Amino acid sequence: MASYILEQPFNPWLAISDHQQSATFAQQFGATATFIGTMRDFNDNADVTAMTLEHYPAMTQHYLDKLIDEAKTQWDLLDVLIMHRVGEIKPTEPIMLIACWSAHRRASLDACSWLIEELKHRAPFWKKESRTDGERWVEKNTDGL
Amino acid sequence: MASYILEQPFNPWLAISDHQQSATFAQQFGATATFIGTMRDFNDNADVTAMTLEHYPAMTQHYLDKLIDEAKTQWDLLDVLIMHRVGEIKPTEPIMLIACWSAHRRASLDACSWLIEELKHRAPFWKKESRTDGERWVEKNTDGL
Amino acid sequence: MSIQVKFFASLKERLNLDDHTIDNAATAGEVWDITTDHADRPDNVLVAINLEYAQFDSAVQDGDEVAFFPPVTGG
Amino acid sequence: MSIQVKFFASLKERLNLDDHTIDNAATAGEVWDITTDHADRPDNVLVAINLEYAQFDSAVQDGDEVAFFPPVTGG
Repeated sequence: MASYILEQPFNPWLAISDHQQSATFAQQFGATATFIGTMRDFNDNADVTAMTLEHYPAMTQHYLDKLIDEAKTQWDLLDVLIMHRVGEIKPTEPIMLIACWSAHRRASLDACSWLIEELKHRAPFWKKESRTDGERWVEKNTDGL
Repeated sequence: MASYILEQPFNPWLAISDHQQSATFAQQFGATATFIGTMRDFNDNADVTAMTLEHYPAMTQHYLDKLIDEAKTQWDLLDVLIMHRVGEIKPTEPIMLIACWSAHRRASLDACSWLIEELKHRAPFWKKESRTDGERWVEKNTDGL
Repeated sequence: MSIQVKFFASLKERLNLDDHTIDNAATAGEVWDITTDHADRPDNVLVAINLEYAQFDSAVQDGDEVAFFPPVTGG
Repeated sequence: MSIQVKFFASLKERLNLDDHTIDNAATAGEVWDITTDHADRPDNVLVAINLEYAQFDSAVQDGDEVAFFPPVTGG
Protein backbone atom coordinates (compact mmCIF):
# COMPACT_ATOMS: atom_id res chain seq x y z
CA MET A 1 0.00 0.00 0.00
CA ALA A 2 1.50 3.32 -0.98
CA SER A 3 0.52 6.88 -1.81
CA TYR A 4 2.68 9.51 -3.40
CA ILE A 5 2.33 13.23 -3.99
CA LEU A 6 4.36 14.14 -7.08
CA GLU A 7 5.67 17.52 -8.15
CA GLN A 8 6.77 16.32 -11.59
CA PRO A 9 4.99 14.63 -14.51
CA PHE A 10 4.77 10.84 -14.30
CA ASN A 11 3.96 7.93 -16.57
CA PRO A 12 1.05 6.14 -14.92
CA TRP A 13 1.43 2.84 -16.81
CA LEU A 14 5.12 2.62 -15.96
CA ALA A 15 4.39 3.52 -12.34
CA ILE A 16 1.75 0.80 -12.02
CA SER A 17 3.94 -1.76 -13.77
CA ASP A 18 6.92 -0.93 -11.56
CA HIS A 19 4.84 -1.06 -8.40
CA GLN A 20 3.37 -4.39 -9.38
CA GLN A 21 6.77 -5.92 -10.09
CA SER A 22 8.23 -4.81 -6.79
CA ALA A 23 5.15 -5.65 -4.75
CA THR A 24 5.39 -8.03 -1.86
CA PHE A 25 1.93 -9.41 -2.57
CA ALA A 26 3.80 -11.26 -5.29
CA GLN A 27 1.57 -13.13 -7.66
CA GLN A 28 -1.52 -13.74 -5.58
CA PHE A 29 -3.61 -11.18 -7.44
CA GLY A 30 -6.08 -12.14 -10.12
CA ALA A 31 -7.57 -8.68 -10.67
CA THR A 32 -6.22 -5.18 -11.14
CA ALA A 33 -8.47 -2.16 -11.55
CA THR A 34 -7.02 1.25 -12.27
CA PHE A 35 -8.21 4.76 -12.83
CA ILE A 36 -6.13 7.54 -14.37
CA GLY A 37 -7.23 11.17 -14.38
CA THR A 38 -5.61 13.24 -17.10
CA MET A 39 -5.64 16.95 -17.85
CA ARG A 40 -7.64 17.30 -21.02
CA ASP A 41 -6.35 19.22 -23.99
CA PHE A 42 -9.15 21.72 -24.37
CA ASN A 43 -9.12 22.03 -28.12
CA ASP A 44 -12.67 23.21 -27.85
CA ASN A 45 -11.83 25.65 -25.09
CA ALA A 46 -8.40 27.03 -25.78
CA ASP A 47 -8.79 29.42 -22.88
CA VAL A 48 -7.26 26.91 -20.46
CA THR A 49 -3.52 26.69 -21.00
CA ALA A 50 -2.39 25.03 -17.77
CA MET A 51 -3.58 24.09 -14.32
CA THR A 52 -1.98 24.46 -10.93
CA LEU A 53 -2.81 22.07 -8.11
CA GLU A 54 -2.37 23.45 -4.63
CA HIS A 55 -2.70 21.13 -1.64
CA TYR A 56 -2.36 20.93 2.14
CA PRO A 57 0.66 18.64 2.24
CA ALA A 58 0.37 17.02 5.67
CA MET A 59 -3.37 16.54 5.39
CA THR A 60 -3.17 15.33 1.79
CA GLN A 61 -0.74 12.58 2.67
CA HIS A 62 -2.79 11.70 5.74
CA TYR A 63 -6.00 11.53 3.71
CA LEU A 64 -4.62 9.40 0.90
CA ASP A 65 -3.35 6.91 3.47
CA LYS A 66 -6.63 7.09 5.36
CA LEU A 67 -8.64 6.40 2.20
CA ILE A 68 -6.46 3.38 1.46
CA ASP A 69 -7.02 2.11 5.01
CA GLU A 70 -10.77 2.59 4.69
CA ALA A 71 -10.82 0.77 1.34
CA LYS A 72 -8.90 -2.12 2.91
CA THR A 73 -11.51 -2.48 5.64
CA GLN A 74 -14.33 -2.56 3.09
CA TRP A 75 -12.80 -4.82 0.45
CA ASP A 76 -10.38 -7.71 0.36
CA LEU A 77 -7.50 -5.89 -1.32
CA LEU A 78 -3.96 -7.15 -1.84
CA ASP A 79 -2.52 -3.75 -2.64
CA VAL A 80 -3.44 -0.16 -3.46
CA LEU A 81 -1.34 2.51 -5.14
CA ILE A 82 -2.35 6.17 -5.30
CA MET A 83 -0.34 8.91 -7.00
CA HIS A 84 -1.42 12.51 -7.29
CA ARG A 85 0.28 15.43 -8.99
CA VAL A 86 0.60 18.88 -7.46
CA GLY A 87 2.07 22.05 -8.94
CA GLU A 88 1.72 23.17 -12.53
CA ILE A 89 0.10 20.62 -14.84
CA LYS A 90 0.00 20.96 -18.61
CA PRO A 91 -2.67 19.62 -20.96
CA THR A 92 -2.35 15.85 -21.60
CA GLU A 93 -0.39 15.26 -18.38
CA PRO A 94 -1.75 12.68 -15.93
CA ILE A 95 -3.12 14.22 -12.73
CA MET A 96 -3.65 11.14 -10.62
CA LEU A 97 -3.80 7.38 -10.61
CA ILE A 98 -5.46 4.81 -8.43
CA ALA A 99 -4.61 1.12 -8.80
CA CYS A 100 -6.15 -1.69 -6.76
CA TRP A 101 -5.09 -5.34 -6.73
CA SER A 102 -7.26 -8.15 -5.42
CA ALA A 103 -7.73 -11.90 -5.77
CA HIS A 104 -11.18 -11.52 -7.33
CA ARG A 105 -12.52 -8.82 -9.62
CA ARG A 106 -15.27 -7.03 -7.67
CA ALA A 107 -12.98 -5.96 -4.80
CA SER A 108 -10.52 -4.12 -7.05
CA LEU A 109 -13.21 -2.64 -9.31
CA ASP A 110 -15.47 -1.44 -6.51
CA ALA A 111 -12.60 -0.14 -4.37
CA CYS A 112 -11.13 1.78 -7.32
CA SER A 113 -14.48 3.42 -8.09
CA TRP A 114 -15.04 4.26 -4.40
CA LEU A 115 -11.52 5.67 -3.97
CA ILE A 116 -11.80 8.13 -6.85
CA GLU A 117 -15.08 9.53 -5.49
CA GLU A 118 -13.77 9.77 -1.94
CA LEU A 119 -10.53 11.35 -3.08
CA LYS A 120 -12.45 13.93 -5.10
CA HIS A 121 -14.65 14.83 -2.14
CA ARG A 122 -12.24 14.61 0.78
CA ALA A 123 -8.58 14.99 -0.18
CA PRO A 124 -7.44 18.62 0.18
CA PHE A 125 -6.36 19.52 -3.34
CA TRP A 126 -7.45 22.65 -5.19
CA LYS A 127 -7.26 23.32 -8.91
CA LYS A 128 -6.56 26.72 -10.37
CA GLU A 129 -6.88 27.12 -14.11
CA SER A 130 -4.52 29.35 -16.07
CA ARG A 131 -6.45 31.03 -18.83
CA THR A 132 -5.61 33.45 -21.55
CA ASP A 133 -7.53 36.04 -19.52
CA GLY A 134 -5.93 35.20 -16.17
CA GLU A 135 -6.19 32.62 -13.41
CA ARG A 136 -9.33 31.16 -11.93
CA TRP A 137 -9.90 28.75 -9.04
CA VAL A 138 -12.11 25.79 -9.89
CA GLU A 139 -15.09 26.23 -7.58
CA LYS A 140 -16.15 22.63 -7.12
CA ASN A 141 -15.72 19.17 -8.53
CA THR A 142 -18.09 17.82 -11.13
CA ASP A 143 -20.18 14.73 -10.53
CA GLY A 144 -18.05 12.90 -13.08
CA LEU A 145 -20.72 12.65 -15.74
CA MET B 1 -12.11 0.94 -30.59
CA ALA B 2 -10.32 -2.37 -30.91
CA SER B 3 -10.43 -5.93 -29.63
CA TYR B 4 -7.74 -8.54 -29.97
CA ILE B 5 -7.57 -12.27 -29.30
CA LEU B 6 -3.98 -13.14 -28.42
CA GLU B 7 -2.25 -16.50 -28.55
CA GLN B 8 0.90 -15.27 -26.79
CA PRO B 9 1.57 -13.58 -23.44
CA PHE B 10 1.24 -9.82 -23.43
CA ASN B 11 2.19 -6.89 -21.22
CA PRO B 12 -1.08 -5.11 -20.44
CA TRP B 13 0.46 -1.82 -19.31
CA LEU B 14 2.57 -1.57 -22.46
CA ALA B 15 -0.44 -2.50 -24.60
CA ILE B 16 -2.60 0.21 -23.01
CA SER B 17 0.18 2.77 -23.24
CA ASP B 18 0.85 1.95 -26.90
CA HIS B 19 -2.83 2.06 -27.77
CA GLN B 20 -3.26 5.39 -26.03
CA GLN B 21 -0.31 6.94 -27.84
CA SER B 22 -1.49 5.83 -31.25
CA ALA B 23 -5.13 6.63 -30.62
CA THR B 24 -6.97 8.98 -32.87
CA PHE B 25 -8.99 10.36 -29.98
CA ALA B 26 -5.78 12.25 -29.28
CA GLN B 27 -5.81 14.15 -26.06
CA GLN B 28 -9.49 14.69 -25.44
CA PHE B 29 -9.71 12.13 -22.66
CA GLY B 30 -9.71 13.06 -19.01
CA ALA B 31 -10.39 9.62 -17.60
CA THR B 32 -9.05 6.12 -18.21
CA ALA B 33 -10.40 3.09 -16.37
CA THR B 34 -8.83 -0.31 -16.86
CA PHE B 35 -9.29 -3.83 -15.63
CA ILE B 36 -6.69 -6.60 -15.95
CA GLY B 37 -7.46 -10.23 -15.19
CA THR B 38 -4.39 -12.28 -14.32
CA MET B 39 -3.88 -15.97 -13.74
CA ARG B 40 -3.17 -16.34 -10.07
CA ASP B 41 -0.18 -18.23 -8.80
CA PHE B 42 -1.92 -20.78 -6.63
CA ASN B 43 0.70 -21.07 -3.92
CA ASP B 44 -2.06 -22.26 -1.67
CA ASN B 45 -3.35 -24.70 -4.26
CA ALA B 46 -0.37 -26.09 -6.10
CA ASP B 47 -2.63 -28.48 -7.96
CA VAL B 48 -3.18 -25.95 -10.75
CA THR B 49 -0.09 -25.71 -12.93
CA ALA B 50 -1.49 -24.05 -16.04
CA MET B 51 -4.70 -23.13 -17.74
CA THR B 52 -5.85 -23.48 -21.31
CA LEU B 53 -8.40 -21.12 -22.80
CA GLU B 54 -10.45 -22.51 -25.64
CA HIS B 55 -12.76 -20.22 -27.59
CA TYR B 56 -15.11 -20.03 -30.56
CA PRO B 57 -12.99 -17.72 -32.71
CA ALA B 58 -15.55 -16.14 -35.01
CA MET B 59 -18.11 -15.68 -32.24
CA THR B 60 -15.52 -14.43 -29.75
CA GLN B 61 -14.36 -11.67 -32.05
CA HIS B 62 -17.96 -10.83 -32.89
CA TYR B 63 -18.92 -10.67 -29.22
CA LEU B 64 -16.02 -8.52 -28.10
CA ASP B 65 -16.86 -6.03 -30.85
CA LYS B 66 -20.55 -6.24 -29.99
CA LEU B 67 -19.85 -5.53 -26.30
CA ILE B 68 -17.79 -2.50 -27.26
CA ASP B 69 -20.64 -1.26 -29.46
CA GLU B 70 -23.16 -1.77 -26.67
CA ALA B 71 -20.91 0.06 -24.19
CA LYS B 72 -20.59 2.97 -26.63
CA THR B 73 -24.36 3.30 -26.83
CA GLN B 74 -24.69 3.37 -23.04
CA TRP B 75 -21.78 5.66 -22.15
CA ASP B 76 -19.98 8.57 -23.74
CA LEU B 77 -16.70 6.78 -24.49
CA LEU B 78 -13.79 8.08 -26.53
CA ASP B 79 -12.16 4.69 -26.95
CA VAL B 80 -12.24 1.09 -25.72
CA LEU B 81 -9.55 -1.56 -25.95
CA ILE B 82 -10.15 -5.23 -25.13
CA MET B 83 -7.50 -7.94 -25.28
CA HIS B 84 -8.07 -11.57 -24.33
CA ARG B 85 -5.62 -14.45 -24.26
CA VAL B 86 -6.40 -17.90 -25.60
CA GLY B 87 -4.29 -21.06 -25.52
CA GLU B 88 -2.07 -22.16 -22.66
CA ILE B 89 -1.71 -19.61 -19.87
CA LYS B 90 0.78 -19.93 -17.05
CA PRO B 91 0.43 -18.60 -13.52
CA THR B 92 1.07 -14.82 -13.24
CA GLU B 93 0.30 -14.24 -16.94
CA PRO B 94 -2.38 -11.68 -17.80
CA ILE B 95 -5.56 -13.24 -19.19
CA MET B 96 -7.41 -10.17 -20.38
CA LEU B 97 -7.56 -6.43 -20.28
CA ILE B 98 -10.29 -3.88 -20.72
CA ALA B 99 -9.43 -0.19 -21.03
CA CYS B 100 -11.98 2.62 -21.44
CA TRP B 101 -11.25 6.26 -22.18
CA SER B 102 -13.75 9.07 -21.65
CA ALA B 103 -13.88 12.80 -21.07
CA HIS B 104 -15.32 12.39 -17.55
CA ARG B 105 -14.73 9.68 -14.99
CA ARG B 106 -18.04 7.89 -14.54
CA ALA B 107 -18.32 6.82 -18.20
CA SER B 108 -14.99 5.01 -18.24
CA LEU B 109 -15.39 3.51 -14.75
CA ASP B 110 -18.94 2.28 -15.26
CA ALA B 111 -18.30 0.99 -18.78
CA CYS B 112 -15.20 -0.90 -17.65
CA SER B 113 -17.10 -2.56 -14.80
CA TRP B 114 -20.02 -3.42 -17.10
CA LEU B 115 -17.76 -4.80 -19.83
CA ILE B 116 -15.97 -7.24 -17.54
CA GLU B 117 -19.27 -8.69 -16.30
CA GLU B 118 -20.74 -8.93 -19.79
CA LEU B 119 -17.59 -10.48 -21.18
CA LYS B 120 -17.59 -13.08 -18.40
CA HIS B 121 -21.21 -14.00 -19.03
CA ARG B 122 -21.45 -13.78 -22.81
CA ALA B 123 -18.12 -14.13 -24.62
CA PRO B 124 -17.50 -17.76 -25.67
CA PHE B 125 -14.29 -18.62 -23.84
CA TRP B 126 -13.79 -21.76 -21.74
CA LYS B 127 -11.10 -22.42 -19.17
CA LYS B 128 -9.57 -25.80 -18.60
CA GLU B 129 -7.24 -26.19 -15.63
CA SER B 130 -4.16 -28.38 -15.84
CA ARG B 131 -3.67 -30.09 -12.50
CA THR B 132 -1.17 -32.50 -11.12
CA ASP B 133 -3.92 -35.10 -11.29
CA GLY B 134 -5.07 -34.27 -14.82
CA GLU B 135 -7.16 -31.69 -16.65
CA ARG B 136 -10.49 -30.26 -15.56
CA TRP B 137 -12.90 -27.87 -17.27
CA VAL B 138 -13.95 -24.91 -15.15
CA GLU B 139 -17.70 -25.40 -14.80
CA LYS B 140 -18.83 -21.82 -14.41
CA ASN B 141 -17.60 -18.35 -13.65
CA THR B 142 -17.55 -17.00 -10.14
CA ASP B 143 -19.52 -13.94 -9.16
CA GLY B 144 -16.24 -12.07 -8.75
CA LEU B 145 -16.35 -11.84 -4.96
CA MET C 1 -29.64 -27.57 -47.54
CA SER C 2 -26.41 -27.48 -45.55
CA ILE C 3 -25.93 -26.59 -41.88
CA GLN C 4 -22.54 -26.35 -40.19
CA VAL C 5 -22.49 -27.75 -36.63
CA LYS C 6 -19.87 -27.04 -33.95
CA PHE C 7 -19.37 -28.19 -30.37
CA PHE C 8 -17.00 -26.63 -27.86
CA ALA C 9 -15.12 -27.30 -24.64
CA SER C 10 -16.41 -29.91 -22.18
CA LEU C 11 -19.50 -30.58 -24.28
CA LYS C 12 -17.39 -31.42 -27.31
CA GLU C 13 -15.15 -33.70 -25.26
CA ARG C 14 -17.99 -35.46 -23.52
CA LEU C 15 -19.99 -36.07 -26.69
CA ASN C 16 -16.79 -36.80 -28.60
CA LEU C 17 -18.11 -34.97 -31.64
CA ASP C 18 -16.15 -33.12 -34.30
CA ASP C 19 -17.48 -30.25 -36.33
CA HIS C 20 -19.52 -31.44 -39.23
CA THR C 21 -22.25 -30.59 -41.70
CA ILE C 22 -25.80 -31.88 -41.83
CA ASP C 23 -28.23 -31.77 -44.69
CA ASN C 24 -31.53 -30.87 -43.17
CA ALA C 25 -33.07 -29.57 -39.93
CA ALA C 26 -35.82 -27.12 -39.02
CA THR C 27 -34.64 -26.04 -35.57
CA ALA C 28 -31.46 -25.97 -33.48
CA GLY C 29 -33.05 -28.75 -31.38
CA GLU C 30 -33.30 -30.93 -34.46
CA VAL C 31 -29.67 -30.18 -35.27
CA TRP C 32 -28.77 -31.36 -31.76
CA ASP C 33 -30.83 -34.52 -32.07
CA ILE C 34 -29.38 -35.43 -35.44
CA THR C 35 -25.76 -34.76 -34.54
CA THR C 36 -25.81 -36.28 -31.04
CA ASP C 37 -28.10 -39.17 -31.90
CA HIS C 38 -30.74 -37.78 -29.54
CA ALA C 39 -28.45 -37.30 -26.55
CA ASP C 40 -30.05 -35.68 -23.50
CA ARG C 41 -29.87 -31.88 -23.64
CA PRO C 42 -27.96 -30.64 -20.59
CA ASP C 43 -29.85 -27.93 -18.68
CA ASN C 44 -27.06 -25.43 -19.08
CA VAL C 45 -26.10 -26.02 -22.70
CA LEU C 46 -25.91 -22.84 -24.76
CA VAL C 47 -26.99 -22.58 -28.39
CA ALA C 48 -25.71 -20.12 -30.97
CA ILE C 49 -26.90 -19.64 -34.54
CA ASN C 50 -24.62 -17.60 -36.80
CA LEU C 51 -22.62 -16.34 -33.80
CA GLU C 52 -25.68 -15.11 -31.86
CA TYR C 53 -27.25 -16.80 -28.85
CA ALA C 54 -30.43 -18.71 -29.71
CA GLN C 55 -32.72 -21.43 -28.31
CA PHE C 56 -33.27 -25.08 -29.13
CA ASP C 57 -36.56 -24.14 -30.79
CA SER C 58 -35.00 -21.39 -32.92
CA ALA C 59 -35.39 -21.99 -36.65
CA VAL C 60 -32.34 -22.78 -38.78
CA GLN C 61 -31.87 -22.12 -42.46
CA ASP C 62 -29.68 -23.25 -45.30
CA GLY C 63 -26.10 -22.03 -44.72
CA ASP C 64 -26.47 -21.47 -40.98
CA GLU C 65 -23.74 -22.24 -38.49
CA VAL C 66 -25.14 -23.81 -35.31
CA ALA C 67 -22.98 -24.20 -32.20
CA PHE C 68 -23.51 -25.89 -28.84
CA PHE C 69 -21.35 -25.23 -25.81
CA PRO C 70 -21.29 -25.19 -22.00
CA PRO C 71 -21.52 -22.02 -19.85
CA VAL C 72 -18.73 -19.61 -20.78
CA THR C 73 -15.84 -19.12 -18.35
CA GLY C 74 -13.58 -16.48 -19.87
CA GLY C 75 -12.47 -13.16 -18.50
CA MET D 1 -1.48 28.27 24.49
CA SER D 2 -0.50 28.21 20.84
CA ILE D 3 -2.61 27.35 17.84
CA GLN D 4 -1.30 27.17 14.28
CA VAL D 5 -3.69 28.55 11.69
CA LYS D 6 -3.61 27.88 7.93
CA PHE D 7 -5.69 29.03 4.97
CA PHE D 8 -5.66 27.50 1.51
CA ALA D 9 -6.49 28.19 -2.12
CA SER D 10 -9.14 30.77 -3.03
CA LEU D 11 -9.96 31.42 0.62
CA LYS D 12 -6.37 32.26 1.41
CA GLU D 13 -6.14 34.57 -1.60
CA ARG D 14 -9.43 36.28 -0.93
CA LEU D 15 -8.73 36.89 2.76
CA ASN D 16 -5.10 37.67 1.97
CA LEU D 17 -3.97 35.83 5.09
CA ASP D 18 -0.70 33.99 5.68
CA ASP D 19 -0.24 31.09 8.05
CA HIS D 20 0.24 32.25 11.57
CA THR D 21 -0.07 31.39 15.24
CA ILE D 22 -2.60 32.63 17.75
CA ASP D 23 -2.44 32.50 21.49
CA ASN D 24 -5.86 31.58 22.62
CA ALA D 25 -9.18 30.23 21.31
CA ALA D 26 -11.80 27.76 22.52
CA THR D 27 -13.27 26.70 19.17
CA ALA D 28 -12.39 26.65 15.47
CA GLY D 29 -14.99 29.40 15.05
CA GLU D 30 -13.10 31.59 17.48
CA VAL D 31 -9.89 30.89 15.59
CA TRP D 32 -11.65 32.07 12.42
CA ASP D 33 -12.98 35.21 14.09
CA ILE D 34 -9.62 36.15 15.57
CA THR D 35 -7.58 35.51 12.42
CA THR D 36 -10.01 37.02 9.92
CA ASP D 37 -11.13 39.89 12.12
CA HIS D 38 -14.67 38.46 12.21
CA ALA D 39 -15.03 38.01 8.45
CA ASP D 40 -18.25 36.38 7.28
CA ARG D 41 -18.00 32.58 7.25
CA PRO D 42 -18.69 31.36 3.69
CA ASP D 43 -21.35 28.65 3.58
CA ASN D 44 -19.03 26.16 1.94
CA VAL D 45 -15.84 26.77 3.94
CA LEU D 46 -14.26 23.58 5.30
CA VAL D 47 -12.56 23.32 8.68
CA ALA D 48 -9.83 20.88 9.69
CA ILE D 49 -8.26 20.41 13.10
CA ASN D 50 -5.05 18.39 13.19
CA LEU D 51 -5.63 17.15 9.61
CA GLU D 52 -9.17 15.89 10.28
CA TYR D 53 -12.38 17.55 9.16
CA ALA D 54 -14.13 19.42 11.97
CA GLN D 55 -16.79 22.10 12.54
CA PHE D 56 -16.67 25.76 13.53
CA ASP D 57 -17.94 24.77 16.98
CA SER D 58 -15.30 22.03 17.44
CA ALA D 59 -13.05 22.63 20.44
CA VAL D 60 -9.38 23.48 19.92
CA GLN D 61 -6.52 22.84 22.29
CA ASP D 62 -2.99 23.97 22.85
CA GLY D 63 -0.77 22.78 19.99
CA ASP D 64 -3.58 22.21 17.52
CA GLU D 65 -3.29 23.03 13.84
CA VAL D 66 -6.49 24.57 12.49
CA ALA D 67 -7.05 24.98 8.74
CA PHE D 68 -9.75 26.68 6.68
CA PHE D 69 -10.24 26.04 2.97
CA PRO D 70 -12.79 26.00 0.13
CA PRO D 71 -14.40 22.84 -1.30
CA VAL D 72 -11.71 20.47 -2.54
CA THR D 73 -11.26 19.99 -6.29
CA GLY D 74 -8.54 17.36 -6.73
CA GLY D 75 -8.63 14.04 -8.54
